[in-house]
Amino acid sequence: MTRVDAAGLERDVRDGLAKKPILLMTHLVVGYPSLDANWTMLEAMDAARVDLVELQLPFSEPIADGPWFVKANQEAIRAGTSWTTYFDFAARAVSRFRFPVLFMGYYNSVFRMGGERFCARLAAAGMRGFIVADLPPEEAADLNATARAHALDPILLMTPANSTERLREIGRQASGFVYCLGRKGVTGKQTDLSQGVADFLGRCRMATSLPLALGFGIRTPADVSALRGLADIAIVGTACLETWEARGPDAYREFVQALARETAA
Amino acid sequence: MTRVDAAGLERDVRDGLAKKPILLMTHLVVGYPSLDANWTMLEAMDAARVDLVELQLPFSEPIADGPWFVKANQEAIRAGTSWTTYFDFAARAVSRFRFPVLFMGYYNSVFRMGGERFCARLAAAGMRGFIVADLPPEEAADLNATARAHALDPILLMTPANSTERLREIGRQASGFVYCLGRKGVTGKQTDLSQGVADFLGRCRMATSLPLALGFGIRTPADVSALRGLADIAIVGTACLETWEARGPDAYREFVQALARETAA
Amino acid sequence: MSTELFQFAPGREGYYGEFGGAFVPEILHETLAELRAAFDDARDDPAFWREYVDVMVTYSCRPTPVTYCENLTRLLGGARIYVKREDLNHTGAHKVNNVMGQGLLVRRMGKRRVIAETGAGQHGVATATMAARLGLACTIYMGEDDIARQRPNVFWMEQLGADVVAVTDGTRTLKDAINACLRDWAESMADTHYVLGTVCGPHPFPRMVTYFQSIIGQEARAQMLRITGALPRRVYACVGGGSNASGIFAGFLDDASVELVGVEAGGKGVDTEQHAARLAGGRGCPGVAQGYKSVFLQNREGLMHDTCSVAAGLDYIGVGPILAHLHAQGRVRFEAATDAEVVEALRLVIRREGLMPALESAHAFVTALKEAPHLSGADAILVNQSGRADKDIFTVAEALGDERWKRFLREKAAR
Amino acid sequence: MSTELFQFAPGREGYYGEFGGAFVPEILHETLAELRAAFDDARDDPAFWREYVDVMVTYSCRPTPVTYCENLTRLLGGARIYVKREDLNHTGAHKVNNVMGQGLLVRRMGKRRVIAETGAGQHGVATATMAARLGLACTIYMGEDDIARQRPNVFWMEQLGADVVAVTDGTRTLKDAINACLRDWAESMADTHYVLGTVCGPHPFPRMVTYFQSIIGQEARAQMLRITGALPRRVYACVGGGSNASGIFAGFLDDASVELVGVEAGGKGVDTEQHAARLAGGRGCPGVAQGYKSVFLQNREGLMHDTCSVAAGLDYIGVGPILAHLHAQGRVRFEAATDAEVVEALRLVIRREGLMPALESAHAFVTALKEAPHLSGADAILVNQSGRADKDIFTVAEALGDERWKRFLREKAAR
Ligand SMILES: Cc1ncc(COP(=O)(O)O)c(C=O)c1O
Ligand SMILES: Cc1ncc(COP(=O)(O)O)c(C=O)c1O
Repeated sequence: MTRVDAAGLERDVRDGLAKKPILLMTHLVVGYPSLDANWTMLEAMDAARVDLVELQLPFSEPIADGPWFVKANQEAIRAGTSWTTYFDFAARAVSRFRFPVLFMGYYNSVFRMGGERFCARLAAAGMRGFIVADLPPEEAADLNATARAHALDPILLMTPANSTERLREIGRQASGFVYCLGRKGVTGKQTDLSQGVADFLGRCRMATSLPLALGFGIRTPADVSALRGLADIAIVGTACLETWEARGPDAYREFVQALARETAA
Repeated sequence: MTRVDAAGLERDVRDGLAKKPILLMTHLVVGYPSLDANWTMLEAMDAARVDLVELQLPFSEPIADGPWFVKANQEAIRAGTSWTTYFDFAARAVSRFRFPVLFMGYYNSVFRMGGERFCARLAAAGMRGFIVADLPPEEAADLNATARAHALDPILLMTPANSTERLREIGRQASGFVYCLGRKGVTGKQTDLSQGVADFLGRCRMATSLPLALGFGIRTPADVSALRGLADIAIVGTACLETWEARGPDAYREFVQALARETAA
Repeated sequence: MSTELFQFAPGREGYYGEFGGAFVPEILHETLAELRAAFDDARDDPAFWREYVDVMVTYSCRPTPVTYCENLTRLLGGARIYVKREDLNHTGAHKVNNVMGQGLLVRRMGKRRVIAETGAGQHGVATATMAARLGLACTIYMGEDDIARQRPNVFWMEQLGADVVAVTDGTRTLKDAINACLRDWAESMADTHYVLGTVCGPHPFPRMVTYFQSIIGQEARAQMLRITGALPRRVYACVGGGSNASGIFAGFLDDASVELVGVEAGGKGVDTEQHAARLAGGRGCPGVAQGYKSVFLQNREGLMHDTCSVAAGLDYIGVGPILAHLHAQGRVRFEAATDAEVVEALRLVIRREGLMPALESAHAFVTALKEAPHLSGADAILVNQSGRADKDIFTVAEALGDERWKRFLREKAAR
Repeated sequence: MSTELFQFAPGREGYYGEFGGAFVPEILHETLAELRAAFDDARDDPAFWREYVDVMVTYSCRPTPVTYCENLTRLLGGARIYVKREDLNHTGAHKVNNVMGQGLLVRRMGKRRVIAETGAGQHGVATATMAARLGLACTIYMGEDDIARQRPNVFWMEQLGADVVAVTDGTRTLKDAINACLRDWAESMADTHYVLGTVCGPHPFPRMVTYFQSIIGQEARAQMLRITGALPRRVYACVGGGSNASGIFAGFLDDASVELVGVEAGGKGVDTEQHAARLAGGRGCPGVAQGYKSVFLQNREGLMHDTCSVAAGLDYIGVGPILAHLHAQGRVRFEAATDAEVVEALRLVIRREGLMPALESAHAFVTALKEAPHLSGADAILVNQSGRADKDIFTVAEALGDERWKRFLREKAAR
């Protein structure tokens, strides 16, 4: 299903997929537990050869997040994580590490910044795209056009609750890759990968020729392994943060390594 | 205004009035503070030559009484003052002392005992009449007829709130003497004798030729003195009990003496 | 309402069979006469009832609805259960019907102050509300024990501008508050009206309070006919003094097919000494107290018993003389509900229908829910929900042993 | 109600001027579509509104009355003051209008469970009541701080069978409870409906809640015409999310002569950081949160402020998009009332009229009473009394420093 004209993020993903069966995207909330800790996390991701990284800009009303990330958003805000903090950090990460870096956040940040300024800052920091958790495609037309003008990929979401028609509509607007939700709900809970995930990803494939990332509830190396042959990218978020919180930086490093190991050819 | 045919209590009152300008009626609640204390009170009354004595049978809902007597009723009940206690005590008083003894109480006691039995017990104890605080004349016809058959005088009340017509109606049914209320309200508070009492007693005189007793709020020897020439009987209740409670039996004795002194010719 | 009841035999004005009358200290004689005259005059004035209804429509929310309880009906599988919603009234109970009516009379009489007794606090709040609205001074007498049980109501009465006086006599409950009112009135009657809260006390109160509360029954009868096309088989109401019962029964007195059921406070059980069942169980006997002749809980020498109920508003020694008469006549059947049954019924009704009857009203539900299964689906029964449970939160939370509520109170108290 | 508002431009469904829309995680897209379809279907079914009104008439006490406040009018000497009595509704506030309406929709959609956020607890109690009545499972999300402020309501919700979940995120108030609901719904939507309690959130909630609450304005307009023979000069309502305001304003939107005034929570003062005035005082700015675009109290980078009000139900960051639009259009004027003014107004209204507005509703009174003297006796003004104060006893008693109440709490807590 390779598109010959792949460009931008999609090109990166396809290049990666040429070398191994599945890629790994990991995530962190900028400012939590601290910028230093975030840097250590990025170093661990880099060491493990993680393929893509989402940096979440904290927001006070993170409606798509579960308890771990809600707390992370809240604490990062309390610690004073501003737009400037965020983009400075992102720019440092882009210049230091190989992996493409994506913005993740909520629409109010984009709206307050203004779409043009938002895309300009992303591009200036060298970021490659963005995931806006509460921005539906029908509200995103202007932003997505601006993004493309800045060579940024807006990453859209497909969910198991979507109708086939809706999936197709999302497919038409997507670029880079598609972020597929492993299950209903918010971030942080286990997903039973045996149940319907293959069906769902099959429905997504029918709706788009872009690579498919599967996120929400991918928690263990075994989960990642199980996605081989199903998805193109495995996204692990909460499980990484939990490891950091419960067992510290070394365990975090090992955990990310273990995840990445399952993506090897 | 002497009636030639005076009999019963009226005869006693008129006989007394032949010797001094005003008589004194005092009061106690049987069973409070104790029967022994009651007996000491009666001895004090006797020593002071009190002319008439009311013995109150305690009732649980004494709506015509103020706080001192309410408490006395309540405590006497708590101490177990029964009908038998009451009538035994009354019979002892009658046989020991000179003054006529009257029943005072509420209608439920009479109603529960039955009118005939009530009158028979009063008569058997040698009592001379009764005052029922919550029995209006229109409800009293049967009881009053029974009373008279037992040579008992039902003592009716006249109040400053009554219309002239009502006073006349009460006058028609009364015998013995009439209990005139010095003021509105319940037992226990001061009455300003300057205000309207003379007028009121004048209205009562127009309504009956019976002797007039004035009660409610007669608290001091000076009050008794002020009633000379206005009323035929001064009734002192709460002030006596207050004296007992505050200053003990000796003070009580002196107080009753002082009251009685003001009735002397 | 059966006018026969109020056709007094000569010399028996204010009597219903052997019950009723006016047994008050002579000092109140003229005041009661004045009140009777004012009430008779108002009753004969067709504009008065219209004015009364208008006040109830615009200030409270009359007509209160009748609600069908489909869930309970299905659960119990017998008669269809309907509820008359006096809980929706302003101030949360039927008490306001009587109070606003008496308020209009006070205005006719030109008095400036009202006094009232209160047990559950509902009648006190209603009276204080009426006084605020009509610009009258207001004193509320409330037993010290009831103040402890019903603090929230005390708080609102005070906010409404009423002077709330704690009654420390006797059993420190409703009956003692009534005595306190009668005593106040005996002194203040020139400018003060005593807003008695139930169908007890001396004539004309039983008649007058029934008259105002009959708005419940008048509405309910028409509503049942409209909604169900027929009269209910039975009507249930809790009975403290008896005003909500008299009010709803008044609408059905002339309907021989409608059985009227009054439910008294069974407390810890009618066989114990701790209840307030005067008629059900035959524990009461005739007597005269607080201005009227009726059936009272008293000992052989006429001293009143201590009563006991989880519902402050039913915790009373006497029962309205009209109801005592209707009981004697066999027109109203009386039952008792125990505290434990009441808490259970309350839970059930809240849970199944989202209705929140006051503990008093929950008594009526106990008997209705017990009897409904023995009737057929062709029958409808009507329960008078005299008030709402909000005021009972302290009592109910305690009865249910709610730990979080207790913790909350501790925290609030510690502030 | 002005149908123009709801004639969405192509591609702008759910937008009112620049405000509104549906900004939710994609997972909820189909659920909202389903809800829109069900609502549109119901709205087009004339039987549905009739069924809705019937429920409100028989289960709550609609139409709620309009009460004339003669005493306040005389005291202030200006416009005649009328009050729409939503406090008389079952469960004590206007919330039940919306909740029963959504309940009927839930039935149409065949879902078995409802969830809801609650601030003051009124919407939680109303939803739990609806769930009990309609036999639905029910979970209520409530900020931990609000649970502390409104324990009595929590107690009743639990009695009604609801699961009350304390929300410990963020500011632990209403907005965080909404987030919690959106998260629950993102997982449970197959069998669960989210009963949003106000005119906020994603399309179709603002429209749908306004639709159900418009029963207030429809009634009020007809009542004012009937009672006063004319439309009111101004209509006042407090604005939390804006549902009671939208409801009563809906009746008068097309009446250009009627000025509509929304009153927000001024807290410790609009000049402090401690208030919840989004529109009055211009402290809010456009943003997108909790599923909708409107005016929010936020910092320059779009992070929401902590809000503050003595009234839990007004303590919220956003305002309904329809109201934000009507504000932008100049159709609705917004004012703010401080906590101190609110307590004062509450006391005055209780004392003078025997009405007991909730702290939320007292905000509307503050502005109405301030402005009434500047109008003439020929003008009538209408205040929406959205709820009753019973639930606020802990807050009000604390605000007034009532010592006896505190002592009472200590005693109860010690049991
Ligand atoms: C809600 C409620 N129901 C019933 C009663 C009992 O009174 P009655 O028997 O007069 O209706 C009360 C008394 O306070 C009450 O508050
Ligand atoms: C009585 C009352 N009024 C007003 C409100 C505010 O909500 P809205 O602005 O949606 O009417 C609430 C919310 O809980 C409330 O309980």
